[in-house]
Amino acid sequence: MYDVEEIRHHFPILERRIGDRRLVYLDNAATSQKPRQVIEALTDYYEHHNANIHRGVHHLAEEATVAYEAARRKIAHFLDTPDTAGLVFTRGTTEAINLVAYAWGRKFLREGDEVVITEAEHHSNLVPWQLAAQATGAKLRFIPILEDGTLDMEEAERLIGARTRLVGCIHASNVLATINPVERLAELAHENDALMLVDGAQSAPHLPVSVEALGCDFFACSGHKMLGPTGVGVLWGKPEILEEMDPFLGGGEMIREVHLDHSTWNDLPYKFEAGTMNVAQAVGLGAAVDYLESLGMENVREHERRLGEYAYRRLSEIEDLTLYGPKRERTGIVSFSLPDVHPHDLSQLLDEEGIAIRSGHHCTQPLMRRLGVAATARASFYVYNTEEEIDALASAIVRAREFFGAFSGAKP
Amino acid sequence: MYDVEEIRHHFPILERRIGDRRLVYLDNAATSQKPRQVIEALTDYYEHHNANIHRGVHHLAEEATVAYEAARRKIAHFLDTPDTAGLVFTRGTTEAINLVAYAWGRKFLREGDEVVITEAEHHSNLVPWQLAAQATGAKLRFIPILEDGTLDMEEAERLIGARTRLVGCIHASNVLATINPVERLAELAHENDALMLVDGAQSAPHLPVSVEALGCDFFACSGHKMLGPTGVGVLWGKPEILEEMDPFLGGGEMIREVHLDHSTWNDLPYKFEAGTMNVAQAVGLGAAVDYLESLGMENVREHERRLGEYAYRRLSEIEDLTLYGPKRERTGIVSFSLPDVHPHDLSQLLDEEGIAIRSGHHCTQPLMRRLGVAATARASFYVYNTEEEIDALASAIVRAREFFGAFSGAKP
Amino acid sequence: MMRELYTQVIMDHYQRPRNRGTLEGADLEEHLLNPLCGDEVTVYAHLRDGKVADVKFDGRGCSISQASASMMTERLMGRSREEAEKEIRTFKAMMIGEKEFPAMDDLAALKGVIQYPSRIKCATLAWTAFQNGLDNAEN
Amino acid sequence: MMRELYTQVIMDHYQRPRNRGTLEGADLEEHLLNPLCGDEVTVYAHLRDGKVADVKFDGRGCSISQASASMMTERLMGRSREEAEKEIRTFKAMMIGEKEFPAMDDLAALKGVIQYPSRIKCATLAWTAFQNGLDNAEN
Ligand SMILES: Cc1ncc(COP(=O)(O)O)c(C=O)c1O
Ligand SMILES: Cc1ncc(COP(=O)(O)O)c(C=O)c1O
Repeated sequence: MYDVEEIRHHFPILERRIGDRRLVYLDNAATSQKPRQVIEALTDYYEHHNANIHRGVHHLAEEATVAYEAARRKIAHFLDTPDTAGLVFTRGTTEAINLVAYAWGRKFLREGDEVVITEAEHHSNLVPWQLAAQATGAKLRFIPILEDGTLDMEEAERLIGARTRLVGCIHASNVLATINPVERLAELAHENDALMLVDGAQSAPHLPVSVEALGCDFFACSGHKMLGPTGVGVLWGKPEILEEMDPFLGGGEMIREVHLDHSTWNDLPYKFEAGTMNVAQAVGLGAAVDYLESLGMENVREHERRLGEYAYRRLSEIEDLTLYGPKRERTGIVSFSLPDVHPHDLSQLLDEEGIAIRSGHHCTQPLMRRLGVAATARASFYVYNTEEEIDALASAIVRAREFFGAFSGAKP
Repeated sequence: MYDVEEIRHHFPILERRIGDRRLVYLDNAATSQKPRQVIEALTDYYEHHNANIHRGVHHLAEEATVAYEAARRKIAHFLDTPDTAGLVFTRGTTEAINLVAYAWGRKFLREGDEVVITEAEHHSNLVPWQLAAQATGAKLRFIPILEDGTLDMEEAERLIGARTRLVGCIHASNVLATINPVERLAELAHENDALMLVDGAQSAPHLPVSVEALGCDFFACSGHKMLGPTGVGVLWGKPEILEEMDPFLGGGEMIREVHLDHSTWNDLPYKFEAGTMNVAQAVGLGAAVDYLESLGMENVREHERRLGEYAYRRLSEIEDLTLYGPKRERTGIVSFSLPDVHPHDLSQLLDEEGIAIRSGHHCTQPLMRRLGVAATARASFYVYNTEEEIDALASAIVRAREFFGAFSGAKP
Repeated sequence: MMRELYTQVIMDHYQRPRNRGTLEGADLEEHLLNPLCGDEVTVYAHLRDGKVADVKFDGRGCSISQASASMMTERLMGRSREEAEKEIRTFKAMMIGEKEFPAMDDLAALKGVIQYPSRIKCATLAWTAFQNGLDNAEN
Repeated sequence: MMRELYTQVIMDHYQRPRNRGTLEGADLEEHLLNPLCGDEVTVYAHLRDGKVADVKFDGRGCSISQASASMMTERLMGRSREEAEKEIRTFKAMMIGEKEFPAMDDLAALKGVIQYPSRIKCATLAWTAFQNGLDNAEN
């Protein structure tokens, strides 16, 4: 069924060599590689249909508009919502969350209001709220994580209350490999007349997602992490909520009537799409979603669950290696550290063997502080990764450890 | 020297046929077509180098970072500034201007302050200032245009004064084909301790631009109008001014230290580049700028000046046709209308002959009101257009006029 | 092929529009602008005994938007509110290809517009305005 | 090839850092974080008679950042302020390929870093911190 060898053939970059080694790309949580189908959709768009959309009555403009709106419908379908009116194209998750923090936050947050997020948020779902809080006088509250990296839901129940206006949470963690109970958080939010925002940057690429089933009010994700081009992402929001919000960016397309002294706004989703949009990238993301649906998101999830567990097991066997996050119900991410080898040095040594992993704070500095580290190493898997690649990872880690051990037993 | 036939071979879309006609693409002010060199740069990026930038220590991440930063340097060079620290990637002109309207406007504008722009602005350089004015209590003032479409500079001198905090102006008009004296406006602004923002969406693609020579503080332009991909543009700003501004979007990469309760910001330009950027698109824009520089911007300007004048002359010969904008010193744009044929109907009839022009308000509703029309038709030229295409345009307009005239002499 | 869009019927309605003008003291008066092109239309109606007793339109725009408005006034004149709403729904369904165009009616001339998605908004402009007007006249 | 980056000299400075620690009542104390990876360093110095009388560093990070900090302390100890600033400028010029590395010095071990742009910031972290510290100590 799920034929990983066939899938690998769709990804030209997997033929790259790093020095004399085959590329082993395990940095998918940072960004994914692109299948031929997506690259060709971009080329086809530029070579045959490129035009500015919505305002032209010539053939190319019609074709480009149709392609762009078809991509919107595909993505709405992928996220399991009929609301194309609620589906706004952005540059990525970060812009999507900022859009909410500006257009909803600046309008509705007041002194004394609270925004509840978690200790494990990516900076993308923390810094925009810090800025919004500063501008409005609202306060941020943080749901802590338990020792195994899962959310402290008892504390969540205490924190979400009458003052809460919005709850924001990563659906899946880019460090801990957790999948958070955002459905339950959405219930808690709604019981308190607050809104629920889900940062789906690490879920939409990897799990079947239904924004309806999650019960959230906003959902954000990034195209580049789900086989799509860079420079595109989406914000989905309940249309009736988007309707009440102020506009965010001003400019062409998002307007209805413009006078020198005032303007009125276009219908959803156009009200939030100012200026010439990332048309080719939206079309490319449509092709990525087609590709993912052809694999089946259930199969993608199963493949990665298996890889994640296999990696967890293989890496646990390495002496002194610390693994972060829970033992079970993991996504295809493993974050880890070695006492004697700094993550930077580790990834450099791995790179020498063609293995690309990430090291650093993964844009989660508060979480790093909570874990008591400055940085971790992280390997993250996607549709084209294999158990052999994980074996290569494990033995390269062992070699790196031996290499550093060879110089001395003394710790820095 | 400037071999338009050779240039045309670089643009795959020019081989498109519309029905049985060759495509005549005269909608370049809306968006430009892309040369093979740009499309290949994108493909090469995705097939060989794609990775998330700045934070990775593996080969692909290094290569992607180098490619992205090389694109930044190319564009800085293209705009004739050594300040790569002042060169921020955005989605396009619209996002660039909104960035200033939020990060500078919301911080520094006060009740009683004035922002002076023109009657001929694109909605992109009007609506963001309406929103900023609303949020801060500042007022907008408008430099009027004279009958021939040029700016009323006497009125400009009166309007720009002690209350002025920022002057904003399109460098070249997307409707009137004017090139505005933004250098002089910058002087007036600076004499009054105000800043100068130039909307270069219609100049950077078509004229040699030196932000230093213009003397402006901010300059914005869009990649998709200058042979580059959709989804990328730049804001250039004087680093010392960008430094003083608040951040705009919050998230990864734009931060230095993130704590739960506060954060500090990264150095320029990264302070304004939150989240995963449009990396492939920036690289593509770098390739577009390489292509334009290989043609030579002086040559591009000369080619379009010639086409603009030729079109102005050919269209003047058509009975009852009204042309907008000045007679001389035009860019490669002609906006016009016919009394009996609505611009929409005209462009549809032209499309039948494979000729793509634009009709509508061109995102300049206040300018349309000033010109006393609801919409105009617009043909706009670029590096690959020819006099034969303009001949085809002129005869198609004549035929459209005859077609509508055939039904009746009565005007609607 | 495309010149077929501009049929004699459309050009006739465009150049000799029916019920063009304004209505003093109209029960329904609704202005709508097509933000994509700047075309605008205002529709007026007297509503009497639950019926559209008189209807007029005014505005400026392309042949499609103006001809469609003209046809609409003919179509809605004398109809009950419910009938008018049904006509509008049916017309919109035709314009997105979900319903057939009536064979023996001027409206059939608008069939060609379906192929040009950007022009569909031109054709539906007056109809949407009228529906908005009915909604607002309700309160 | 890459393992050449991790020379005996670098590993020695990393695992047996010189002048690691803090200085009580330092005239110069400056903390700097590499936002790209979370590495951090704090540099301390006593400045006496226009000279760097004592210098220490503290922090956590990769072998390159810590070894470079260790080498820096050796390099700056006892220098006049002007000499120290010149050392820092020279080192930064070496790290962007504008100057040659000194042949007979531990610093030469950092030459390999040039090939890895993302690691250059690791190597310069302590040096930048020290320069910032000198700037601030001026006032
Ligand atoms: C003069 C002018 N300013 C701004 C813009 C907006 O550019 P973009 O839509 O690429 O953001 C345009 C193009 O539409 C323009 O012509
Ligand atoms: C959980 C999470 N949220 C948000 C983001 C930000 O996404 P982007 O950088 O595409 O805006 C990321 C990825 O970096 C992420 O992992």
